[in-house]
Amino acid sequence: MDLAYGPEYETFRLEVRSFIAEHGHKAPRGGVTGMQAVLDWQALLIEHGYAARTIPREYGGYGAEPDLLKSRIIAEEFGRARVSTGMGGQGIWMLVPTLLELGSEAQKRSYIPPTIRGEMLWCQGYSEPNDGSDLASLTTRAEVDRDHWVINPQKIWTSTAQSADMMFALVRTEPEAPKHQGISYLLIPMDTPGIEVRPLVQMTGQPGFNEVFFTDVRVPLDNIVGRRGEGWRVANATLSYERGSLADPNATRNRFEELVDLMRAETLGGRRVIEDPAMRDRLLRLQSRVLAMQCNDLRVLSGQLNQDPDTLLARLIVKLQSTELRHELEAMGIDVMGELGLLYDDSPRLRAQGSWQQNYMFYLGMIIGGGTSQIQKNIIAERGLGMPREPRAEKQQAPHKPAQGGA
Amino acid sequence: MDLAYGPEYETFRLEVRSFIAEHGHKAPRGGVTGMQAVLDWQALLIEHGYAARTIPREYGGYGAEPDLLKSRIIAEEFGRARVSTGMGGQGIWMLVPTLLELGSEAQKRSYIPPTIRGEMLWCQGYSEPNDGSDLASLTTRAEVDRDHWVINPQKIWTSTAQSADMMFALVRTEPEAPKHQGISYLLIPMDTPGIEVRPLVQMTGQPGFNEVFFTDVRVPLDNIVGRRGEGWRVANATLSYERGSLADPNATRNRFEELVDLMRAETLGGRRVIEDPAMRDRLLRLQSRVLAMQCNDLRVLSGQLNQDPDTLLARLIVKLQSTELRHELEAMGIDVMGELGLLYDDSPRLRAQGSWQQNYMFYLGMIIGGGTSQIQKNIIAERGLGMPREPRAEKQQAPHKPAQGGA
Amino acid sequence: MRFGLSEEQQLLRDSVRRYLADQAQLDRVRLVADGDEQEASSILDGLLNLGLAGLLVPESQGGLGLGAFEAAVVAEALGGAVAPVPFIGSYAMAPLALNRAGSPAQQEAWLPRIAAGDARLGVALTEFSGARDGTALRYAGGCLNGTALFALDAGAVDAWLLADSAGQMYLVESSAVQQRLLVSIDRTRRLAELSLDQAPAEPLPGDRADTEAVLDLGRVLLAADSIGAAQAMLDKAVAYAGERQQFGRLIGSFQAVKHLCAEMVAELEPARALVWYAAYAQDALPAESRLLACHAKAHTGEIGRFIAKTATEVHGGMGFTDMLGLHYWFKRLGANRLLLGGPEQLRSEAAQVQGWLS
Amino acid sequence: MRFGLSEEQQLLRDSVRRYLADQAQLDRVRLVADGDEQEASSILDGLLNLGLAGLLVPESQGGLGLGAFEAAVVAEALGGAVAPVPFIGSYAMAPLALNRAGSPAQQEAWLPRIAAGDARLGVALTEFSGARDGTALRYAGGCLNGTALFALDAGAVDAWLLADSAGQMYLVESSAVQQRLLVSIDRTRRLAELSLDQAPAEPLPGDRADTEAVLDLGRVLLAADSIGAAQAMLDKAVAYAGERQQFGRLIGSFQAVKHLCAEMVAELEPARALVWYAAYAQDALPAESRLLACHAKAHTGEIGRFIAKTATEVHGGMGFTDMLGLHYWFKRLGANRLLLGGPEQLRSEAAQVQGWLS
Repeated sequence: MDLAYGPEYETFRLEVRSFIAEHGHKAPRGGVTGMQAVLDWQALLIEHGYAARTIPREYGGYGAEPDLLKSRIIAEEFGRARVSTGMGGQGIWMLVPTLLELGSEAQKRSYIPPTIRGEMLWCQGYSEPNDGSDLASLTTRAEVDRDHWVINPQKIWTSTAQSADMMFALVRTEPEAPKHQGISYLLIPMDTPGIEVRPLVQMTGQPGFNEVFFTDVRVPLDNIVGRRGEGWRVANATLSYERGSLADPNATRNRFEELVDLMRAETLGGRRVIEDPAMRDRLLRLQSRVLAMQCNDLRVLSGQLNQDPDTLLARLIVKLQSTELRHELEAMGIDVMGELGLLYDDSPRLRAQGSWQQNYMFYLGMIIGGGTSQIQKNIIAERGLGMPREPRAEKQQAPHKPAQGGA
Repeated sequence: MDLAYGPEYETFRLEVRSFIAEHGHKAPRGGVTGMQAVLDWQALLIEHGYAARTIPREYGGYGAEPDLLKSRIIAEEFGRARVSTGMGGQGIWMLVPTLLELGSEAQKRSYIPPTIRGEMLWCQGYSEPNDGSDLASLTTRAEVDRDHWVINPQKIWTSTAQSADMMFALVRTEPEAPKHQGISYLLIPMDTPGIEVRPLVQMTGQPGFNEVFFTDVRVPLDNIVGRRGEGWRVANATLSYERGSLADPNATRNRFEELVDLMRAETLGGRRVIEDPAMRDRLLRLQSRVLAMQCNDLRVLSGQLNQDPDTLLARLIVKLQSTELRHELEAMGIDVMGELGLLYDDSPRLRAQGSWQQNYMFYLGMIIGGGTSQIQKNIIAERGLGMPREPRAEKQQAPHKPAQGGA
Repeated sequence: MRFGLSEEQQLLRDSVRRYLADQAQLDRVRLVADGDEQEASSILDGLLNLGLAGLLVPESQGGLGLGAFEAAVVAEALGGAVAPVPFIGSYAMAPLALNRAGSPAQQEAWLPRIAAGDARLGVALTEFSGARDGTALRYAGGCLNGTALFALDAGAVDAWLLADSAGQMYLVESSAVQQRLLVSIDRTRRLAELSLDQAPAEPLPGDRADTEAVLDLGRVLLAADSIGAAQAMLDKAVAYAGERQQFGRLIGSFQAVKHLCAEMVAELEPARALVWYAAYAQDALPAESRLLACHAKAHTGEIGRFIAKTATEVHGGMGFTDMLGLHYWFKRLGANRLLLGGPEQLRSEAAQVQGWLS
Repeated sequence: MRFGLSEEQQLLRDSVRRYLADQAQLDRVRLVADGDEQEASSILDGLLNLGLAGLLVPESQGGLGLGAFEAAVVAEALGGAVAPVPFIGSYAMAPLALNRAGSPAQQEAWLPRIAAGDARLGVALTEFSGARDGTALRYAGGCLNGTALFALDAGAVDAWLLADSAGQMYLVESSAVQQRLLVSIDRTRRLAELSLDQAPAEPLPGDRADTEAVLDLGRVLLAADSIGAAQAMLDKAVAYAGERQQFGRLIGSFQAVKHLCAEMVAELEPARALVWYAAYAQDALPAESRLLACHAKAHTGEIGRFIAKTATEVHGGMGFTDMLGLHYWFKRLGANRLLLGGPEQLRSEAAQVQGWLS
């Protein structure tokens, strides 16, 4: 065990701290900051290498070598100070790494700089109404008409589609090919005629996801990343980035501390909730798991740094465990408040802007999204433990309701 | 809701109580009673209709009409007084009902009277090393040789095989027929030459199950119940009796009360365990479930009495829930004792004859046996909720280890 | 012996269910949840026409004179349809309070009007059942002062039934109370904060045991409502799993999905029996009624949360959006879990009832 | 930065594992469990030859001068093989106690002999860690009187390390102590009840904080032992599921079985990281060491019970018999859960450490 990052990194940590001390007050906070402040902050972060850190300079980034520990220190210090680490979203997290790996030079030059500056927003067009966990069964198609792709008919679960400038999408371009080989990865301007975005309200009451309808939407042929029919491979390069960004044990630890504060603050029948031993035992069960996930995260980091071979399982379980844990943390927050934990929106007596209630539902969405817990368990068992796959089944039909009357 | 059994039954309850008051002292208790006392008690119970109650008089029973409520009252009153309701076992619970339903007259006359008197003990020969939950894949065979069946090679998980006089067994008699149609139900005297019984020690440290090996074991042709090839149907008649006898919510309630007593008696750091609010909260969670299962049991009884159609699910979940609940009750008993809960066998300082530790393991066996919890969930989903079956799969081979050397 | 619904009780259940299926479909629930008062009172009127208002009012006062079990049968049906109507407070707890603890004059004044659907009471017992914060009600000189939170069945009521921390109940005309509606995650029922400033209040003559009985009834009915809501979520999950295809199969044919559904039903069935028994005990088994009310509500709180989450998971992304409206049941279960006391509190009370507290 | 084993630590782990795989196979474990003393001491001797006795003894006293993390590495390997040897008490807690709290004379007298494998101490801290019943140790006039339960690593010891309820530690020669062996479900390690009647006892000069540190180390190492045992059960379950056929399929291809295994690993991996970190903290992070020891042991207690049960279930009836010997791991996990404090007690101590107790 050696948890020290070494002198070079401790120097770097001090640099980060002094940046935060000097500039932290400019960081956008909560919902009140204007867009320009967000963009200015993003530019400042890129300039100092705290955002777009490893993006080459020719594409507008800071151009540093990848360094897990430095990235970690940035996350740690900004997290501790509760200062924004800049913009995120599917463009920055998913599209940019994909383009860097598999995009053409022209694509890199056109799309990466505005994306990392926050001036070009992206949405992801993967899911369709009928595919769910079985992404590769998608049927939205793009057909070639002279120098354009012509796209029909629909994507779903598209977050931020309403504000996005562009979509990166998976579409079927070779309908005759096997399921995984007929897919291509296209870049679609959202102002192209024929695109209609309809919001899907979530259980939290907020819009978040959308349906996106395509009616003969035309985009130039060279808006493809990778080759025709290779979209599945391109998307999988991106998916691995997505999974990595889902769970942050430091955010979970911060939330746990807020739960402790909540238990100190709220009362029931005149007694502080933290003084209730049954509630405290429940809190401590959660603390065991929060600590365990923090330690697991350090082990995964160490595995990446040192190429330890035995951290595959520690990595595979993160999505499952961290989303379930966070959901339970939020659930306990609600219980601590009792009936106050039912309040929502702009209710009188609302605590913490309703964040416990909202997160309780949001993290149920996280459990479901990006591979439900059931899919995660399949992955852990098959990829992690090498257990045998399910035997292939014949195609099964939904039972048809008997027709009314007639023979 | 009408929980009264009615005046006729309350009279009957008083009869049962006065029987217990008068004769209860003769009932065998614990491990110290001799065999003769057990047989005498059994005879007394049959004489008064508290055992073998609905077995016709010509087969040595009491000859009463089946009456769920009277049976219930007997169980309730004997249970409350903690007086033995007589002998049980696979002969009385499984074989006798099967013979009554499907046995020949000669079989009924030969086997039922000594069985219910406790003079003929039976074991069940169903399971085999390779079938487990997939009982119908059994391969132990009986071939006809003139006027005898010749049986080979092995059964397993045969409880009480060492003390049994007879075995009722499923064997394959038509190897060419489909899996479920090639099975017959045979009655095998355990002193037949060629039978060897080897005990399997359980995790509790006690012998309980056995392997039974057959080497050309010969039994007369008419030792078959039902027709050749119909054994699966015969056995299923019996299996439904077995499932019914697994879980007794009144025993669970009694055990819960013992857990409360244990928490009042044991101390940690000078404080009685019942005064620890975290342990008490855990106790109360269990109490919710104990009460719920008691109520569920009343609902199932009512469903049988009144032919309510909506109690199928309440019945199907009993094995799953009651074995898991009992296992958790026993687990909590261990935790209440702390390190004292580790003691076993004849250890100094042992509490309650080690029954919490032993039951903790025994009920894990109950969870596994008679259809594991995983199989139970399949049954609930498919039979109870009508969910679709898994698509049929091709036969799958265990991966062979690569051969050493050579091509 | 019958553990379950008599034929009359089945008829009652079926008539409520049928009415709700016809008149309180999801699109109307949505309208009420979004604040449509007219829809709300139209749905309620139809229910009152079925006699729900007088369910617990004695026949001598113009009601049906039925008991807690029948009220639980109704609550289960209401929960199953996330019916956006007042019931547990206005038509169960309030009549019971008047009936057990009210003076003859108070009974005369209110019970016939409640039974006829001409008057409705809101119920604010939280100061007694588990006060948060520094709220309190003080009675002096014929008037109540202070604040009461989480009043049930709020909105257009004629009067309020309140309890203080000692368990004394009071009636206060609504005009003397300042009502501030609270916004709950569950939009199908209304909660309010009440402020009383020298509000003329009539104490009910009954004692603390009566207030406990009213609270117990409320808890049992919240539990029954949860059973109905959980059953609906389970039914929807099973139905969805039988229609939705993934990887070329119905998702209901995957063992993982099947087992989630089996686990839900394995929790739900015994819980339903427990709630029925607890409701029966309110009328028939006074020695067990408090304990069973605590357990019924604590246990349905736990399994309700499990089923709400699991049924949503079976629906995948569809469960997380508003499209199928599944979240109305999810949130109703969430609210029922905490109203009138959460599981830990109830278990602690159950320990107290059994004399296990040090 | 490395979160995990250094190369030297991997070598240590591998040498212990290899030795146990060669010399402490299941059939020899069975012999020891059935009381074969010769087998027991032969297995132990081999382990001591690897240097385990001196692991925590300073180099100046002839040991290796290693820390709690290395001891945890060893404990994890021992648990993986349900090694029937004394370790946590005799070769970890006792040396730490002498080293931290012993006088120079006590250190000289014992540490070199322990490191050389010439002396062994049993450890009885239960009066301090959580006394049951009316047992107690009283020190007066240079002698100890009373009873101590659940002494660890009992049997043929040269002396006992004991603590009283105030956390004062003592050394007592074994000849002055009446030892009565307790029979535990876990037959791979020995527990005893000690009776002391005017037994000459040497107090250790250290204070209560030292005793806490010894207790914390014991708890962390029991947790590490559980991680090893749980990993072994998981590995066996996965292997069995990959060989056993049912319904014409490998049972490991059933989603239900797969998910049981996935749930086990999802609990086990973070728990292992927690235990490693807790072990590291014993040497390097004194401010966190108590809290982490409580959590490491409480959490492995919980997940250990889950994995013990679940892995047994995956084995079906085979798991329930003695045939595969799976129950030795099941019982070792069961014992580790409760020795030196069960989960509820440990969580309560964790609350105390954080100042959360009222």
